[in-house]
Amino acid sequence: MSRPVRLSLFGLAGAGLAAVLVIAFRGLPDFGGYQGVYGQALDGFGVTLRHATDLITALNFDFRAFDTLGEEYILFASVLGIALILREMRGERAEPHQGDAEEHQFADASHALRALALGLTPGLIALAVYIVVHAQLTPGGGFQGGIILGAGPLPVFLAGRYLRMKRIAPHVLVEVADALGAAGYALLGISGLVLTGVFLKDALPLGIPGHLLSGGQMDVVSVLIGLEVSGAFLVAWSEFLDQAMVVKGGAE
Amino acid sequence: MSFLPYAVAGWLFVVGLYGVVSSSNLIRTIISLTVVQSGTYVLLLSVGYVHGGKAAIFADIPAVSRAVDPVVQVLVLTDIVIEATVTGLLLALAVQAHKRFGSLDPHELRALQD
Amino acid sequence: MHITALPVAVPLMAAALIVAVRRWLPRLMTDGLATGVGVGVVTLCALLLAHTAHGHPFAYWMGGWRPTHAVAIGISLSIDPIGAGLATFSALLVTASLVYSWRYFEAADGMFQALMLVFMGAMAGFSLTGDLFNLAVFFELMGATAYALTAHHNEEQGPIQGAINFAISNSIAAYAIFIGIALLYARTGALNMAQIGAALDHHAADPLVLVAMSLIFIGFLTKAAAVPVHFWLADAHAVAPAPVCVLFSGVMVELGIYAVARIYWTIFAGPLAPHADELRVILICMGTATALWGGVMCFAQRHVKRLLAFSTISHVGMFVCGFGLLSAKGVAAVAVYVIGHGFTKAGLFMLTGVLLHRFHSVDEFDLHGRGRATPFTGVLFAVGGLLLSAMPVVTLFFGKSLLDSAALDAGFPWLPSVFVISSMLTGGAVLRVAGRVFRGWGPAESAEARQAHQAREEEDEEDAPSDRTPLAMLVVPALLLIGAIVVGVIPGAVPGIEVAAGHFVDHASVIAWVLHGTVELPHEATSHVEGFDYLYGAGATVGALSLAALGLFGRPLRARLPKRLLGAVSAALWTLRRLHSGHIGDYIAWWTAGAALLGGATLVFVR
Amino acid sequence: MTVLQIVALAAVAIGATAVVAAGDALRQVLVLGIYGMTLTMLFFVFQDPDVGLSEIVVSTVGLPFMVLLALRKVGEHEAERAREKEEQE
Repeated sequence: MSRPVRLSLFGLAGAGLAAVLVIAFRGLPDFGGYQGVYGQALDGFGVTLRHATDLITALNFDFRAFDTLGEEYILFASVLGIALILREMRGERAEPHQGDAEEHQFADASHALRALALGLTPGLIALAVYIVVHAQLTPGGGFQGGIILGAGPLPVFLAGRYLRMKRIAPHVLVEVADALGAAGYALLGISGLVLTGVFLKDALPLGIPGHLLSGGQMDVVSVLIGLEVSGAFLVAWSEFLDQAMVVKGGAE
Repeated sequence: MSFLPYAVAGWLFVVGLYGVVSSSNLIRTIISLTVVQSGTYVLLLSVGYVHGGKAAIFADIPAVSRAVDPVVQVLVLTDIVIEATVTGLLLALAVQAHKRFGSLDPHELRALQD
Repeated sequence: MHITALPVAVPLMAAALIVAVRRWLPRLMTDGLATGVGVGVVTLCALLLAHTAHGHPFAYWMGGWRPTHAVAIGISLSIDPIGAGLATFSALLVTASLVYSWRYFEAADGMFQALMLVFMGAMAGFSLTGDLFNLAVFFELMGATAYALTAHHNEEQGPIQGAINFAISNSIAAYAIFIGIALLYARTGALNMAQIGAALDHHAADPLVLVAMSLIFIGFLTKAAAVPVHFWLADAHAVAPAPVCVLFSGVMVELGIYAVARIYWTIFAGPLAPHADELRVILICMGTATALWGGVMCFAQRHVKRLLAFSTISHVGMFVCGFGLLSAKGVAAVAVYVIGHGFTKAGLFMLTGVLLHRFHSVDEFDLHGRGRATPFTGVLFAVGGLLLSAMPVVTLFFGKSLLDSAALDAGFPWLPSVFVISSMLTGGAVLRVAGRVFRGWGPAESAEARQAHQAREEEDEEDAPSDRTPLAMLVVPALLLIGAIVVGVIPGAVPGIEVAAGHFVDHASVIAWVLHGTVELPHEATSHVEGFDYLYGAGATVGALSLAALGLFGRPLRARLPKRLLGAVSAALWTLRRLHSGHIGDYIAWWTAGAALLGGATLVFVR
Repeated sequence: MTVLQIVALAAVAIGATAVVAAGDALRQVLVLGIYGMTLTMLFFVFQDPDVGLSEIVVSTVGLPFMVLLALRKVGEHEAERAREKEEQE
């Protein structure tokens, strides 16, 4: 279809869809007046049952942990897909140009700026670890912490040292971290099956609400997810980095 | 006024679709796709909001006080992870499409015309 | 049962472990490991099926979070024979496909096998879960894996474009599903399908419920590829590697139909029961359009994989009609048909892979007569064509006779003729290809030279055409085709499916066994094959053979037809083909139209 | 409904429109980042800090990095093609 035809078709269809949505949304409860049984049931006994003060984490890593298993594997499969799609093709060559990759566009950055950027890395990693292990207590958990952890080595890149970043986070290692995190989650579910007879059932002591090691398996799940997410995002980023920095040719 | 959040959610969905349909650059198509998806976040969270409710974190508030619905938040969290990863996958495809077709304009992608 | 969650967890874990060691694992071991896991999962699923088939559907609560006062706080796998059967079937096809691809291409360091295993786990989860949001999660997981697998041959244009169109269409479908879920959650405060169904039973079908249903339907029907949200399918199937197409056509698309049926009967059957007649008309219109559109486009193709893709669309039309009859018999018919079709189509795609492997082309004219070198492939291909036309006493035939009888029961006496046309067109197209490629019948040059380039460019990963076909690449499709013949005649199979379908559509009983664990199942199989079914079946096969002959030798005949008629037909066909432009913007414009139409139609007609 | 919520909702609606309407892809990435911020703000005023934290890490680190690298790769390609063209002429 030509562009005008396409846009006119969409004009009609989009208006129709908008009308359908508005008609449906009018049947929603008034904003702020929601009273669902699911949330109320959990608000009532989430803390008492799970000894986790962040109910979101309790839901994510325990009550609805099976969703999270699927979600982690979406991440895993997508990143595997990225690696598959961006794998080297015939006629491409991966050769870092010394001038381009070792000292790329930020090469002019002052030493102070570089030092600052490099100093960010340990800070980011510390923040990430904090967020991951406090999943059941405060907002955030394996996913948010995992991305920050994955972003840890990025300042090294931003400081203009791509190849050094690859040395800090070698491709093979981050991929293995990604895979082991994902496998570990499934294994945790199976170990629940073996120890308690039910898949994903918590076999660990619950601890005291508010304490670091409370909430049973939630801490373990959070760490595993943190591992997987940081590995996965690093794999994805370095695939894109490779494309942008070192892979040449292959164009038709 | 109480319809506003829902209207915004619907708007994001439709305007994002418009972006996808009208785009002449795959990377823009992909970015518009994330706008479509953000419509679902806004709808879910608006549905679960409770007037005067607190976040469902009971570190320093008594568990009896009103809290916003925690379930929708968990759904949105899953949704966000999906967004980030599927977008990454699509971007990888876009990079490859540019190598193979020499263009990111969907109009120039002509391998599959019937 | 203790093993309930393992069909999901085991393949996922195995996939991750394979990735962890993929750089150090020899190819042989990767293949062996993946296939072994596949066999294990098939066994696990079969155990679930055997357990439920004797009238014991059950809910398995993850993490032990059983519902309190009929409020589900965790996620359940709700296992019934239809879901367990589909899980078994999909695991079987993945395993077959893994064996087939042992020698098919240089799989990139275990990534292919890992993605196939994730796909297997995702399909098992999708078939078994009882939670609406969890269903959407597995929908996305299937999607993410499938997009990556589609683009496996990243050196060519087609796979990249096909994967992009597939990914964008299906992502938007998922967002529509999320909106639908949000609406239902706002109304009922539940995510477990049975619980939502129980909560909706007390409400009338107001606009919110109707739109939620339409959005969820259009979302899953995008995966199933119903007109007008089907465009991505032909693109993705034409370019994905053959072992992947086996799964796409054989079971992934059908899972979309399954989700729609499961959601309707568990969630919406209560409030919509008074409006079933109107809904039936809407769904059957959609199904008929899909069956005919797919059939015509199928017959008009020369790119063999694309031809098979459109034949899948045509069959999806029949499935939508079968579900749209909204009866137990309709569900049973679709279930039987899905098995027969899945085996047949899987076999045909594998045989097309053999052609690609041997001759580096899947263009019907390009391959003219060249298939004589591999006669066994030709025999199998022709058998596949006959099976697709639902020849009497094969599995598809039993499905179709059930479908016909369900259509007559529901008061649609014209619907069986649509099914016959669809069978004729799709079976005829495959038989035509068999005749041209493996016997050298008909002219070697097409009247129009389009598509040829595109089909030839599609290459195997190996460098030179090979003169021998690996044994596995012929044995596996042969076994699948045998499966397509015999499953229907196994004593008790078809009546068993009918009983299972009866339970599947029993809204109240599903809610009872999921939420309360009480099982009451009184249904019996009632239908039997009638005399006219054989007549219809034989008619469709004869029709397919004549259409194939017409396609091969009909050129002189065509010259005698009046010019004007010929012109009108080819103009109509040209328009239809132009719509399949490969432009993602076009597809999404059509998708929006489909969503608006389905939503609008339910709002206007169902009241 | 509080004023803050209304403001956040309006910002999100405007932000989304701006993302879709943005001229070239590079500018769109920038607007997308800002849009992510408005969404984060909305999630915080809706009392959803977990979601807000997720959104902020995805929209400020996770995605833009990938989009920018993809854009760089594509741009480099176009430069290369232009150079080849010049050489041929």
